[in-house]
Amino acid sequence: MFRYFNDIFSGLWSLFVGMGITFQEFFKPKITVHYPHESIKMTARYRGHIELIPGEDGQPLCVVCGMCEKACPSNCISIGGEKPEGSKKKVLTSYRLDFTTCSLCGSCVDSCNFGAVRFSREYNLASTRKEDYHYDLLKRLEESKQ
Amino acid sequence: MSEPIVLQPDETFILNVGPQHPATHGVLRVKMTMDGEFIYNAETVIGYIHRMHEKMAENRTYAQYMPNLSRLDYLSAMAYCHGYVLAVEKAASIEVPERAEYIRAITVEMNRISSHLVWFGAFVMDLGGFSPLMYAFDDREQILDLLEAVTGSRLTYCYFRFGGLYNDVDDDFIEGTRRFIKRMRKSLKMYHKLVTTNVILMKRLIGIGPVSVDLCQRYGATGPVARGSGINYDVRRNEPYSVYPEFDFDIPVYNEGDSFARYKVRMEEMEQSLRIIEQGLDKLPDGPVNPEKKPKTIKLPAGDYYTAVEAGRGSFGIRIVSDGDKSPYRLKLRSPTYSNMHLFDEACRGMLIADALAFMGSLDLVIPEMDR
Amino acid sequence: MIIETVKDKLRDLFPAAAEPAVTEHQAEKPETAEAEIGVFDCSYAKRGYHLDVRLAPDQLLSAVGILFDHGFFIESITGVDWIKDGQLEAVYDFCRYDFDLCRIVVRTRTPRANPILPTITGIYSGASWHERETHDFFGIVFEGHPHLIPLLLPEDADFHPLLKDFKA
Amino acid sequence: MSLTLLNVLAAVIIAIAFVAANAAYLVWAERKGAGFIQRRPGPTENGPWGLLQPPVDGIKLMTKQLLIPGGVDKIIFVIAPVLAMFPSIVSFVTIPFSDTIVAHNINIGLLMIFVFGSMSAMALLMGGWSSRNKYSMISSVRAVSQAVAYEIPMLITAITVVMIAGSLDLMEIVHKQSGGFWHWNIWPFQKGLFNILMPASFLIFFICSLAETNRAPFDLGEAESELVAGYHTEYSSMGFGLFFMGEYANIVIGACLTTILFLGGWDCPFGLLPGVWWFIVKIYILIFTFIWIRWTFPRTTIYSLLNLSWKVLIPISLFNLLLTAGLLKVF
Repeated sequence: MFRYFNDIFSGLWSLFVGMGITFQEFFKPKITVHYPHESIKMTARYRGHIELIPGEDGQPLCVVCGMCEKACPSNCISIGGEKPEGSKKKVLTSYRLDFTTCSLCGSCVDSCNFGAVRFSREYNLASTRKEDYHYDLLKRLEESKQ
Repeated sequence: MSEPIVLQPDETFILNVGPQHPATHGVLRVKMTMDGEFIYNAETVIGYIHRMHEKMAENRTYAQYMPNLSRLDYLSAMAYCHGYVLAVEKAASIEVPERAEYIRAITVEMNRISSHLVWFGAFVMDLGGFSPLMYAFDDREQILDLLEAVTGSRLTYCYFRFGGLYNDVDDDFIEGTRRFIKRMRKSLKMYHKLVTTNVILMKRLIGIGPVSVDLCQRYGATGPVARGSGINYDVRRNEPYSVYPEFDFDIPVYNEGDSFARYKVRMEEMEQSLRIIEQGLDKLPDGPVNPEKKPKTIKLPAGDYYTAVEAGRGSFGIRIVSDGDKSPYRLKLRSPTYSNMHLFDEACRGMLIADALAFMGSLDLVIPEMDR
Repeated sequence: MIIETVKDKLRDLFPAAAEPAVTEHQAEKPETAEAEIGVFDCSYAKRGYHLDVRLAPDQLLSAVGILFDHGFFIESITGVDWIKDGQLEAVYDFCRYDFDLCRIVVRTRTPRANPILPTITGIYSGASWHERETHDFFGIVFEGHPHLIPLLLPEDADFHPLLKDFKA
Repeated sequence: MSLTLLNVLAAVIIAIAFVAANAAYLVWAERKGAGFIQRRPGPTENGPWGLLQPPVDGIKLMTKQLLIPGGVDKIIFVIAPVLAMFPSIVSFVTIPFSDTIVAHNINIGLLMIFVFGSMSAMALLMGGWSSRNKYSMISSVRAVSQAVAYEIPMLITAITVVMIAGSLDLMEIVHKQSGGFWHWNIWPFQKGLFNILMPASFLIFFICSLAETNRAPFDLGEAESELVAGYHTEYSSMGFGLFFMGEYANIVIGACLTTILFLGGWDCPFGLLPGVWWFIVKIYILIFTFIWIRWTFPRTTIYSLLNLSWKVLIPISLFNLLLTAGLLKVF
């Protein structure tokens, strides 16, 4: 009999304790970010899709060695380069990233010995078409210069 | 529900729980043969998001396979990466700087807390309480923010490298983590007051879904499921790896074997993880996080290697069979939920559907990890 | 030490002639067609397990029975396709819950053309899914398995993707 | 005669408007309340503080296609949502909001509300049964056993109050409690009799009205993590909308009844200025408690719910009934 009432009262008490906690939470300030109206700044190490780093002359630092292409687990990078007449170094002619298959692992950035690629801070990416994610990073670099 | 229930096999109907059902957290399907609200028999159907990670391994180099590990268990990705890098390092005899090992342990434990927090929220939501999920996610956000600042990613970290780390932690991280430990201790107290001692929750969990030691042994259950059944088994203790022997922490074990025991094990594990992180931050040595000389391409000597680590849900094992090439000959991932879920079929017989779903929640399922 | 007890028990399975040397075996040549049979000690630090048990399919059940009696739990079952040898290997991992750490790997080989192994679901119920998975991936038929239908692959799958000659 | 009919008709229309407005804005209040408890703002986008959310939701629901799945029992399937809404509207006719604001006071008003209140379980049964869905069927069976289990303690506690007031007339019950909060039925000292169980009675009545309205932690019929959506799994468009509004209308009824029976209706706690505003304040405090409870607790199971009813609520309420009867006889 004692246990019966004890169960009822302790049970009821635990319910009141719980209600007390949610009541306190009710008056605490809100913690959510109201997204389209405000947004959080990305951290310095945020891994967006990759982009080319411009050198001092504005040209990409890439020497078309193809290490990133090889390192990529999902084969989403394809680069092209050619050796202009009279030049010793190869020049990058195209750097295509298929972002639909990229898993943002960073192998390409790791593997680059020339510091030519980095992560961008892009995170507001949305589209209904697959083709929108086939990036031409060289074009992107030129656009960013303007 | 102590007395056994006699079920009438000729008056049953089949209830398809899943693949899309609010309680299955992903695409798990359980074909339940029901007698009224009682489960007569259950057959779990998995494989809806099977991606054949093991075949992928055979076509990639060891380094290229790294991102796959984060995609097994998206909630505690760090521990799976840890298992993989440990396996490869062991086989290829790569030395790891001490600082890197400490940072690995710290981040893995933080990830374990975040994984348990998701489980906590989702589990209470399975039981019908919605607010604890939001509080848990609030705390989890703090962890994710800290980890994002270090690794650059919130979920699929891909932070470890063979022999070291992707990059070093900074003072902000250490300070932020200390702040977080204080905050988390307070929140855990709040969870205990709000949820653990709640009479409705106790009524729903105590005595529900008993898992015996024998059942664990036959199905190979590990992690909190085994520890809730009185089995003192934690890979961090039984087979110490990394720098875990340096830490002073307890393995919570409960003998009841019911859902509430599993619940308490996980709640206490969070506290123990906080202790590990705290000690790790205190002991964190200076030095590099990557070895000075790293082999360019990793090739393992022929043979087969087995490594187990304690992931958020139990013992995660990885078996690499190498033939000396730069990609594995065969790579087997032993995921803990796979074994833990398997015992559901046998254990849930005779349960009410509401209890069975609470039981399923207490097993802490992550479907991508199970399906691999 | 449990490891000694189990080792002795397992050695009893093998006829005296096949009793191997106690020395560590050379795992660097596992591709040999004549895979040795016996119980081998392994370096835990290097391999991650203590005992490597290689046996013929008909010895499997009794070996697994011994392990069950000694309180081992099943970690996983998997296969390896040794295409050069024309054999499929099934690998069973066992471990113990207590601090008397002992990891045991049981391997057995079956011809690739007609891979049949006995099921161990009678001893370890949890082997059911592992065997179904191995059947999915390698096509090894576990005789006596109560419900050998595809688990991870689609229900109408008739291919075995982890075979080395599988082409998608 | 015709005047009375007109009166009732007007009352019904006003009741419908009141119920609909309440139901719509209670959804908003619930979402806001849930948001605040969970430390987020709740609906904010439509209008100031998201106040335009309910009408927008209503338009959305009404423009959706009304799906009737193949194989359902069509007539019952269509009637069920209407039946879920109808009793609460009718119940409003007899609820006195103040001395003067009452559509049609019936001298057995309490009985009438209970009669119509028990019909809502019928609606759930019909909706669940006709849906041809296993989840819905389990849910409807649950809903009925729950309703049966909880109507008994609710009625017994109501009878206790009726004995104290000596009338089934809701007006009369409120009048008996007038003159300050210490006269309310929730307190143990009523008219010289010291009935210590009256606060417990209030609690029992409140719990029962939670269970009667299928609110968390007793929302077993809906139980979204077990039974998907329970009895309204197969309903779309306004069919679902009516079930949804019916739930909130029932909450309002439950709060009104609790206020009238235990909290002195439209009486001011300090004996000043009695009026409809006090009634409104009281019911909204109760409704807030409903919402607050929902977002705090996990759900019970069917057997612990029935255990609670048969092993705790019914014995205590029965004991209270006997005690009250004895005390009334003695004093």
